[in-house]
Amino acid sequence: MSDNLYAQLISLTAGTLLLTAALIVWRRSLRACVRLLAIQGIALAGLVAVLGWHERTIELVLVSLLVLGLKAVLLPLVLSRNVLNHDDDREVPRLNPTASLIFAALLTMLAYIVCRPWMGDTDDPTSRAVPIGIALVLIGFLLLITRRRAASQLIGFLVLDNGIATVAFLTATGVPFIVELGASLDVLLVVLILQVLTGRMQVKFGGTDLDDLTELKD
Amino acid sequence: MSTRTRPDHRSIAFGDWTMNPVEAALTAELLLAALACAVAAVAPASMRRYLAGIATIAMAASGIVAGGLALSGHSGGLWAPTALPTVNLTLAPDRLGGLFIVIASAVTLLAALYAIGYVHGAADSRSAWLAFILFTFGLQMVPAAGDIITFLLAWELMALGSGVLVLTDHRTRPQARSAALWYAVMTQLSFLLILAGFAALASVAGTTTFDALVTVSPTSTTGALAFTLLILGFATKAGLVPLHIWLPRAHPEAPSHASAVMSAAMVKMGVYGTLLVVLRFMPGGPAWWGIVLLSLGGISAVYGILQASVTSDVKRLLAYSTTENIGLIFLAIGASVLLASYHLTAASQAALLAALLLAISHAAFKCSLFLGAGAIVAATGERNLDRLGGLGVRMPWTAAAFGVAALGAAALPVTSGFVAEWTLFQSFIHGATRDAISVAVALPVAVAVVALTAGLALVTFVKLYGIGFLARPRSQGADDAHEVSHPMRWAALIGAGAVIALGVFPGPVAQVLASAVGIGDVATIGFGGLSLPSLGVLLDPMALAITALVCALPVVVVSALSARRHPRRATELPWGCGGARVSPRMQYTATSYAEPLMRVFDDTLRPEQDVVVTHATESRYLVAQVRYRQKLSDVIEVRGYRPLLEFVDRLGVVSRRLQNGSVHRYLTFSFVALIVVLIVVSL
Amino acid sequence: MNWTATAVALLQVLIATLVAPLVIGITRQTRARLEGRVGAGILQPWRDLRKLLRKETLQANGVSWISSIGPIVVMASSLLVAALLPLISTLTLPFVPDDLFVVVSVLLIGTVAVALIGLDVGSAFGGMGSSRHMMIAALVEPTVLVAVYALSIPAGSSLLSSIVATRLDAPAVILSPVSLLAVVALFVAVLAETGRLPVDNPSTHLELTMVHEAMILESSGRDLAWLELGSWLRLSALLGLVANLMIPWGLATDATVLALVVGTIALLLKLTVFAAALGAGEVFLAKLRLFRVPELLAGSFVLAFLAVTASYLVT
Amino acid sequence: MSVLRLLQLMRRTGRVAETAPALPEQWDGVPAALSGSIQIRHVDAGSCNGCEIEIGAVFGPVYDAERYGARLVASPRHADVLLVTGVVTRNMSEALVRTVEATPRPRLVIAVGDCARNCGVFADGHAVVGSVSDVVDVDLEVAGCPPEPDQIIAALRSVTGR
Repeated sequence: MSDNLYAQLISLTAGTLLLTAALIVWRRSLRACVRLLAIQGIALAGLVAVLGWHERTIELVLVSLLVLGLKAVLLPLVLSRNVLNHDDDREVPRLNPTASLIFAALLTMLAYIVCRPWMGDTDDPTSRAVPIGIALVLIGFLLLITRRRAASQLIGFLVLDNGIATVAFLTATGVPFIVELGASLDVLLVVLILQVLTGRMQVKFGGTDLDDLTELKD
Repeated sequence: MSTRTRPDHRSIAFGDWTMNPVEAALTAELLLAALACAVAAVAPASMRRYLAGIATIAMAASGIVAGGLALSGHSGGLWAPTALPTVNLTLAPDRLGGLFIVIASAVTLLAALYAIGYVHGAADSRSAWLAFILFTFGLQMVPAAGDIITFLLAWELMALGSGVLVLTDHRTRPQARSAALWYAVMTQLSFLLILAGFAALASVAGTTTFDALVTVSPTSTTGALAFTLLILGFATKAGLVPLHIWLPRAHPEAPSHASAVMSAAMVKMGVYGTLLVVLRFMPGGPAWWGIVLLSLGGISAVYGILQASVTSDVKRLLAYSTTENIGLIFLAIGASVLLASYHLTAASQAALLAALLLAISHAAFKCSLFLGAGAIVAATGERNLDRLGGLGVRMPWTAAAFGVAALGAAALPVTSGFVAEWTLFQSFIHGATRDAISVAVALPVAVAVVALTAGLALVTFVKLYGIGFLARPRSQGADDAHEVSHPMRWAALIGAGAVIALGVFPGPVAQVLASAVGIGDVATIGFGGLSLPSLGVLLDPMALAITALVCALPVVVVSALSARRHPRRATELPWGCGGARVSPRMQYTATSYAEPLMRVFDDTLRPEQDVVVTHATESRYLVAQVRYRQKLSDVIEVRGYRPLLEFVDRLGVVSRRLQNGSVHRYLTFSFVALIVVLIVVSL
Repeated sequence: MNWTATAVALLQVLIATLVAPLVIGITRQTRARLEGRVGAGILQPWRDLRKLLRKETLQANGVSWISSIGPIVVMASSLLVAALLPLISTLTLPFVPDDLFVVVSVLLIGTVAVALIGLDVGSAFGGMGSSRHMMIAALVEPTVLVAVYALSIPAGSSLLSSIVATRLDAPAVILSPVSLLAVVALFVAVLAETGRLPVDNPSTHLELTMVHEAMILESSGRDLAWLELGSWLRLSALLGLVANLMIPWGLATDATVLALVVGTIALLLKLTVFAAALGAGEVFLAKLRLFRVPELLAGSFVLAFLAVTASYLVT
Repeated sequence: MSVLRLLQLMRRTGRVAETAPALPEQWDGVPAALSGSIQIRHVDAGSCNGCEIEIGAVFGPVYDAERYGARLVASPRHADVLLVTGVVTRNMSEALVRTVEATPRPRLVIAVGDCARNCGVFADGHAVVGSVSDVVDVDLEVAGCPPEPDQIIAALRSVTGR
């Protein structure tokens, strides 16, 4: 495909990744967050697919399908089950959305600044999109820090993972298929375990507010 | 101060007609200042305000002439020897100094004119007039100073005079004393810092004349030290956060003509000093200077306007808005330094021009606003917006002047404030670069800060005008208000006229300002519009106004036609859901108007609110009375200064142990000191 | 050249004024159809205006001249905005650039006029609406300026016309994350500025939920007509701007008759689509609580800010 | 309710508005200004809320009075027509007079329901001042306790002429 179109698609998918991350910080409703996460997964898969198409490597295309299946369908489904199986899906974050949004913006800027030295002034679209991956990682951390409910902790964790994956794909242009497979399975495993845990917490304490866990320390 | 022309000039007797014009004007000003003091001292109480007022006006007029001459590039000045050898007192304003002399003198002139109609009681006393004259004189001498000593002397004269003025009403208003105390402490702090900064400069330059200070390199350690000290000192005088603390206390307490000069002109001396540092002493400062000034200004702008938007005391509100405007000016200067350090010359010059435009525009509208506030207080006896209202129909002239000035403060077209912020914004847009991270990060943040400030300023001044002058009076005092005397309304109206004039014909104004700081390409286009060729941008407010009128014309015509068939009919009631006449107490007050903002920003403002509900004795389901109290105190004062002062107190208690009054101990102290000195010397 | 540009601007004002009520008509009609109604037809706003101009105007005692001049100021500011914005052509008036900052300030004149009208009445509702209105206006401003700042960086100028022109020359810019983020942010800001859902509900009858309505509760006859038409015109002009930023095609770049005709038709089509979309969208939205609005605006601000970040630091 | 489900609902329901009945003959007292568009302010002078329910139906999707150019507004300053329901009680009589006074001319007052026309079942109750016409001048009347939405719509259409 033409380089121009390639650059367009890369920046489009990367932009979608960043946008969805920002929106996840913005929204309070967990359902909406899960939906956004699914969109993010699609964007990530699209990114990988574009890379694969550009490099003409069938492996990357397979990986993109895997990513699509896992991050855009499977994980959101699992999460939404957890969200739906108890009625209130409102997150009450520690930091009010306005402030955390501003934080997210600053983090993104930080990501761009730290990337700049080894990004250089290359016109290569992939290296241009790297900071967005870093920003995703940072925003994922922000979510992990500021969110209370276990489910949104998971969401933060997944945003973080998406960020790592983005960086990996863009810099190494594709971790080997097997590695990606392993990583994805790890993620799936983690999510499922946390799933079970939150389920048990739900049953035991009737709530998954992690602040309550401080009482479990001894 | 005995005056003699500098030897290197034609040495001629004093008062000779062939004198250099700047010298002539400055001499005239000195003489008129002395005359004014004499008049104020000897004039009978009944005539004092007229005679002293006119004398002050004359002094200010000569100041305008002197400043204008210096601004138009005439060199020359006065020179007087002191007891110390090689130390001379010099008054030799350059173009920039001339500009600030003009600002100071013009504001003084309006304030003096206003004072003729305004002062009474304590403010009309001999001491108050002397203080006012010395204050304004010192104010005009600061930018005229040509060496450190003169600068500091004038600075101190200015500080002392204004300090006395803050104390004017101390008999009737106890808060005036604490305000004066805060003011004195902060202003002396600023004096010390400036003194230290100048000392650092002079220690390298080896002399005290400004022209010789240029030898200091901005990147050297001394340069950095001097910059830090001087900027801190000037920022204190300019009332920047977190050193603004004296401003919202002192301005409201001083009589309004004094607070107008303090707010519109005196704090500008902080700006002038900063410009001296970054333009004259150490031009081409490093990027971090820009960052420092930028962040100092940005924080002050947002914090100041935020406090102003939730304050209900008219003069306190205006004081906070001063912090905001000076913050914007510093932000512009910072942007200019930052951009210049990356060789983005055009954008940097635009930012500098914006700073100067902001300065004169603020002088114009804030002068008029404070004079208007004084008129309000004089007419109603109220300073609290919550008890004002309906003044628009009662004092139409003041309302007109105040409204125009408020438009200027809100930076709406076609006022001076609008042009200034437009220029600032242009410099931001065209300073956009990818090559310098600090610029790339600073500019968008600056845009956001300026935008938020502009938005909040809009709320603030809509509140100020709408609650104060529209709707129906909320207290008896406001109901009985009448238009103020002619000198007062004319002073305010002239200020408002300046706001419009500067806004409609920015081209020539900008060219003069540009010449003051040696900026090349500023042009006038259209009907006195402003154009910055190097940025390729232009703005012609007059053309904008004409277009607006063309657009409004059909609307007016249709309205007139419809009015002919269906004339306006007066009803005695506004719609109140069919109820009886809605009482003024049902109106929104300033406090309730700011309530949404208070809620949005309560993490920053930390208001103390409490609601006390007293129930009826019969049943606690019936409410007898609900009392709502809201106290808003300056966060920085509560969190920052109070702990500091307590710490100092504790220190004082501890140190008392050292001196128990026994002579022996004191002798021991001095003995130890002597020994130490000897050892040090011997090393 | 100058005179043709002026003529084009006046033509633009004329068309925008004629279209503005229809835009409102289309949104209401779409909404009605989606609610299973028949709807009053897209000409209804025009009928309402005609009627208002043929009614008498009431003025309560004790209100100042603001109440009678204000509506004309509001209308004039909206007309001026319509003249400045690049709606059917990218030509700009002589000496009056369609500079972003100028346009925003002209909009703000209208905002302030309405707010003062609300306060002038001296009833509780007016003050309430005015205070909320100004709070929203204050918080919207950063979004607007930063968003258009982001858009102006690729164009290297803050003139809206040249921003649109650059997008016309290089459509690839439109899909870049920078412009996507910025346009979304700008759109949210436009919704807030023009008092549409989810910020303000233009069809509410409950005084306590009102923002814009509460301020004009006291106006009648032609005052009301100007206030309504002014706000409609402002909505159409800003929608037109957003439309031209998203779909710049069809915009006239020179003053030939053909180009202008094409530009006009394109504008009409775009406005129809956007108005219908707006109406349809509002069916799915509920009004936000007043103190959730700042969150929405902060969100849009962050989008704009991200846009600037991206546009700066990505080469 | 999620967007998708809302969309499905819309598709299933389609148009619920009934087809418009024949246009009643234009009432001859209509001011020229009001043809084609009337804004309505509803005043409850002391009704049993039966008429309110019917008025609610009139502006609901089924009868959809908006298609005839009639719209409810929040302030009498915006209104051309006042729909007054119920007997005029002592507490409401002054408010009713003020509301009529607050409406710019040309304006119409429509008394809706029997109580508004002749106090209906509340006649000579102790809190009742009288019918609407005893307090303000009435231009149109709609009979019925409560009147059918069709009748109210007919009255409105006889004003708008659509």
